[in-house]
Amino acid sequence: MNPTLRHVIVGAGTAGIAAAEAIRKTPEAASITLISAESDAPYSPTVLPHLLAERISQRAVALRSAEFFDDIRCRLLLGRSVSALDADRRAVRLDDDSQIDFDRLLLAVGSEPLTPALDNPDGVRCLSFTRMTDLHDLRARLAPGCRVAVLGAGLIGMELAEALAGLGRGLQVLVVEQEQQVLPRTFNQEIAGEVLALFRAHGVRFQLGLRAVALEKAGGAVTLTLSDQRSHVADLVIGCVGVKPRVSWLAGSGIALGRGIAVDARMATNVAGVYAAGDAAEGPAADGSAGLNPVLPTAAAQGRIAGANMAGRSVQHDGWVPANFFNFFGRVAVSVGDNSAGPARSTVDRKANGGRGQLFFEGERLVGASFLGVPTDPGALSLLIRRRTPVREYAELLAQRPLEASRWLAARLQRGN
Amino acid sequence: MTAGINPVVRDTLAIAFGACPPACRECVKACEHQRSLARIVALDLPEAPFHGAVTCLQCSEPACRDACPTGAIAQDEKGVTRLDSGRCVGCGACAIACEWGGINFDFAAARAFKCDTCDGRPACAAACPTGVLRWVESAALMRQYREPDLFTRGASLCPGCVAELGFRMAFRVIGEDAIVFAAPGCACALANGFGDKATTRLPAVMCLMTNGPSIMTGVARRLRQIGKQTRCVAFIGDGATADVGFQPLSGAAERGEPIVYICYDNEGYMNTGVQRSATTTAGARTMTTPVGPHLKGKTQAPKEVPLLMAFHGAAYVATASIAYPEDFAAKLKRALASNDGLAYVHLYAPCYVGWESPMDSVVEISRRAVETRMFPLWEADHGRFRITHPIARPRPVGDFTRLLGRFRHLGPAELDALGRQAEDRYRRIEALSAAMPLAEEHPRQ
Amino acid sequence: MRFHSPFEGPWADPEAGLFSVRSGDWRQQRPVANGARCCRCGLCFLYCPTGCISDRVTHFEAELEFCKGCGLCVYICPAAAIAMRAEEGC
Amino acid sequence: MAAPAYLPQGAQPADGLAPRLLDGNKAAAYGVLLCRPDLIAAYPITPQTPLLEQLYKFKADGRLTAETVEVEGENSALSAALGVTVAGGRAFTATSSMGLTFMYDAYLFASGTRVPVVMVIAMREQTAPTTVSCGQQDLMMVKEGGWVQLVCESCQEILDSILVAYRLAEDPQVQLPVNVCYEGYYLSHLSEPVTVPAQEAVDRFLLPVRDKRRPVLGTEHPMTFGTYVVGELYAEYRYKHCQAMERAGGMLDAIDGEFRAALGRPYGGAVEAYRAEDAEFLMVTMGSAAGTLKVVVDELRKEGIAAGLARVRMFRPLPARELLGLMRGKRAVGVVDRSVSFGWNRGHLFIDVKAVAQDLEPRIPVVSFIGGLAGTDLRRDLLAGAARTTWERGRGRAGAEVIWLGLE
Repeated sequence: MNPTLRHVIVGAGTAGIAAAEAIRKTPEAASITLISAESDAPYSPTVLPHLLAERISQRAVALRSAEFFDDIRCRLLLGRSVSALDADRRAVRLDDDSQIDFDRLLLAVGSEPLTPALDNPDGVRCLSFTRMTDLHDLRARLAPGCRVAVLGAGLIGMELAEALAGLGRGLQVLVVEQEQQVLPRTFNQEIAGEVLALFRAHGVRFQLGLRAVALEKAGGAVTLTLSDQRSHVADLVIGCVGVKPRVSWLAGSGIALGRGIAVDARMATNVAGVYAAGDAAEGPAADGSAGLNPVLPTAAAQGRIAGANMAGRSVQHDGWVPANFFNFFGRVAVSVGDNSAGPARSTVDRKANGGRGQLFFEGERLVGASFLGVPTDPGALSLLIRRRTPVREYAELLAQRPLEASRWLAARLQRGN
Repeated sequence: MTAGINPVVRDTLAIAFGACPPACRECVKACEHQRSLARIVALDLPEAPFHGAVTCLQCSEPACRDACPTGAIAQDEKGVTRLDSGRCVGCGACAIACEWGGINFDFAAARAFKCDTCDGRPACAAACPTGVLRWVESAALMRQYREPDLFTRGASLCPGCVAELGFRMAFRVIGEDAIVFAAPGCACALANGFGDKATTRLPAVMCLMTNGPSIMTGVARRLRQIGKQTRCVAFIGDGATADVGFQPLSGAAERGEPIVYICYDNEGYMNTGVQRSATTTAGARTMTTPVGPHLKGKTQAPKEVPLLMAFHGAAYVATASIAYPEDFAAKLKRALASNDGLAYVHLYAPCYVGWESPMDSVVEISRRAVETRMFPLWEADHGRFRITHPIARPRPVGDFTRLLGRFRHLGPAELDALGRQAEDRYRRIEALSAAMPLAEEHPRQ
Repeated sequence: MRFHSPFEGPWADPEAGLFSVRSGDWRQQRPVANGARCCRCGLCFLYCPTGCISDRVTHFEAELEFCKGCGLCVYICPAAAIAMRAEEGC
Repeated sequence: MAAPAYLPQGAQPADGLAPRLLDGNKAAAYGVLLCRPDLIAAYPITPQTPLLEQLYKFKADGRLTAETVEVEGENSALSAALGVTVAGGRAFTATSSMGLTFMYDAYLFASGTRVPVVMVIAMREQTAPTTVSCGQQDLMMVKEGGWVQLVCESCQEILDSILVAYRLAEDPQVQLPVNVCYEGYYLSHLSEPVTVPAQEAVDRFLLPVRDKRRPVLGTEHPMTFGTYVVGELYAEYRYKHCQAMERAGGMLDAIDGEFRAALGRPYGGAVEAYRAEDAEFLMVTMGSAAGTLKVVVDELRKEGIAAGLARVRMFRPLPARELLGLMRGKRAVGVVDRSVSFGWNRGHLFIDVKAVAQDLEPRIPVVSFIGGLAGTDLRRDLLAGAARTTWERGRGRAGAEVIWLGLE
């Protein structure tokens, strides 16, 4: 291998850092440059609700210590956004028009929030909640007794709502969700209903099955009109309607784009030597399809795979499985795989140990599982789902004792028997 | 230069998968006692049925660490992955990322937590009553076995051969200041050379079945004469040791020749296609003790060569097993250190081909043989005895014979007899250790 | 006379290179290491009968030129980080 | 000054040392002592035992610095000897009869691996039936074993042959094990005046073993000894072995010359000719009976019968060229053997001689005389009868090809 091989990573989130480390683990010498558009030490947006809820201080959320980057001999460029990629000349251009040449490039550029589609004639500030600056912004505006409207009861919206509800200080929280349930792509109605009840018990109000259609100024506050034409008054509106890969700057670069950056199982894009990982990567899922799965474990795995391949190893990602873990008001909710009830599916739904478990099967194979308030192992369940393991005969055991049973079956699978 | 000396090799918790007794949970209790929340989970599932234990085994590239959004999980300099609960926000990303059951979740505190090996002294392993959980000090092991492998890697022994394994293990411990002696048999392929090419970088002699210890006598005397410390070490099978080659071994032991003789005992003439030898276990089926209406395997008990050697003036005698590599290494070092006479190490070397068991079973067979008292691990220094791995509660002999097709024809009565033989063998050593005790521990080399 | 050996008798000098059979050709199944899972205990290295496991820094891996596919590394690995996969045509 | 009668023709005691009365075993022991071996390993067996005892006496007296190994059997004796030799030392062992057959695998191993050890065979009948008496049958059981084999006629020759044996064995052109053979009792226990050479003279003749070039087992340059060999390479080693045998045969004359220069005693090379040149017929034998046959030759010459004697000193490799030269122009050859070849039902040396005689033109009668088995005496009258019979065969008288002396 060329000892001066230059590795450039755009994006210092979970995927980018995992890649940098994987590159350094190969014995050959190589240079690594990690570029972050943000000026904060690399962090994960996942921590934002936890910072808001003051479960942790900002000092304690750096993904890696400053020494870490020295240790792995990684040049870290903070607060420098990349504006263009010249795939032919193998260089990226930065916002100051300077250029960085690369031999291998990783696009771990992450995602950006979708803007809620609504009438906003007054140009009301609709906050988002995906960056550290958003948190600072929110904190600055979050006066006691503040009425907060959260648009979207997805992953970010619910975690944000939970954090706000936990803060006290007379905050009033309203969550608007166009689907009939909270966490619609994560849980089915039954468990979502239990989650909803939990939130309501903690004073969070919900408007389900409704869209925000308009924002207007109303004195120092805001009037939020929903699709049922009823209005709600709020001091702050936070848009949590979803995220999309931050890939618009790549248009015309020659990199094949779908909803995100299209990659194969090696995390390679269509351009030789250019890889993508994390929220922006549209990579293989375990079921053979390709898609986005903007969650931490997937970003970490994809980053590691990309880094290893960039550094000359040959490894493949075995495909992501949707998996989410929530801790709402001290009650754990876990969702793995596809939790929708389809015609060819059988479901096992059990209440046990004060909680609830649901398992979804296609024939003998586990395809999805959700648990609320029951100790379980989402990693083990992910493995069983990813490998399409025939475990129907243990459905009852999995429902009753999910932690032990999933770990046993996963371990058995890992040992090839 | 060599993989084995890499400093980041580290100790590990070895859990025999699914080998726990039902409803045991001693590991969980010990962990709770030590750490308040058990980091190890007993997979006690009588419905399955399955009884095992699982905890973090400290991946080299931990997915939990990579997924953690707060940097709360980090690997320390010893490679142990630690979770700093002060930085944990309870997001569960680690629990999703880990597919190995290494992350646990504290509902009350909304924090993840995991095993950190109790800084290398895991309470669970110490508490395990069955040996299912073991703390393997592999870093120390690798230091013991640090010498490079001086034998050809492409040697024509069966895949998974314990003779080949034992040979390499032994000489990693013994090192380069040695001359290796082989005799016709499976393992000689590592040392006999082929035509004008050598198969080892050590000086080597390919002896006859009948004269290994005698050639060694000549070489060892010569080395002593010219002031060399180089040790003469044989690695020779049971046929050439217990049968046709016993006389020269006896002679060399009686004369106190300063040689090290390792007998790898695969209990038969395996290189010629599985015929019985003097050390073949009673009842075993071989090609010359077949099973039919008039014959049911070997009718005689095995010749106890190590005991014969101990009563033979040998300076040091030991039995060893590849399932206990620390013990094997320590005994080899003692053998090398005993320069005032012959040192004899009897290495248990299950031949899965001749013993009729799966290709990857030799370590398990070796361990079971010890656990059932079929093959006691002991040593004798100048006629003083010590059991090096006492088996207080032996497993039933069936746990051993079950692994081997060569005992398949044995009925309950024959198995009982085999168990009694093993018991007698163990008690004999026990009695000798009581009557002529060897001081507890040699200084660690 | 064209002699192979410089010696009068059956001596061999390892400096000329060691004799080896391509024992990897015997293999019916190959060990595949999950490098990330490896706990770096080195037991596979210690227990490989052919001595063909080498340290790849991140993990240990068999050199397939000599690996006979016995599966002992899989048995001995406490982390279940190695799995046997059938060779094609076996 | 006339040479003492016990010395070979023309010999002078070069070192001026007074001869002393030694039996064959003791003479051998002195020979071994003078060669400064590094290790002696032997197992007691009649009639070799006094040789071993003498060596231990030397050791006890501090005259012998060699390692001594009281092995538990002959196989181990030879194996320990070849071990020390492979590791660069010089070794000695000795045996007889059943001891020789008990070390047969090591015997073949030593020659096939080209280890230059020296071993005395105090020759004895081969059991069974059980006996410990003299014969040459034990040597005959190993004649095809790939060793160089020297057969002595006198106690002086025993001592001298040990020196020659090491010189020959360790020569880089040879690298073969060498047997020094002498008959049990007839020589092993027969006392004769023997001149024991001075150590310095022996040292000049016999370089220390470290000056020889051959592979040495050890860690300085690790090598494998005794590799597994198949196919062409095996043939190569066999070929080299035969070539070394050829060279060993040709070298004995030169070594005898060196020996004479260093120690003053000449030997006649591989075959000692006694009044052979102008002989009408030739007797052939080896070992102690040669002395009696020399007397018989002298007596027949007095009668006008032109008898001659060829004594084979080097039995292996067989000095065929020398024997052929001596037989050329003779009318008949009689071979006296102290052994039998089953199946041929003739003497072993006879078979060799007869094979060599095939190259003679015209063909001449070759007669096998078997006698002296199990210690019976090859008396002058028996040997004279054998010589007369041979002479008569040369003159056309018909008769059996094999004659058992004393039985017929």
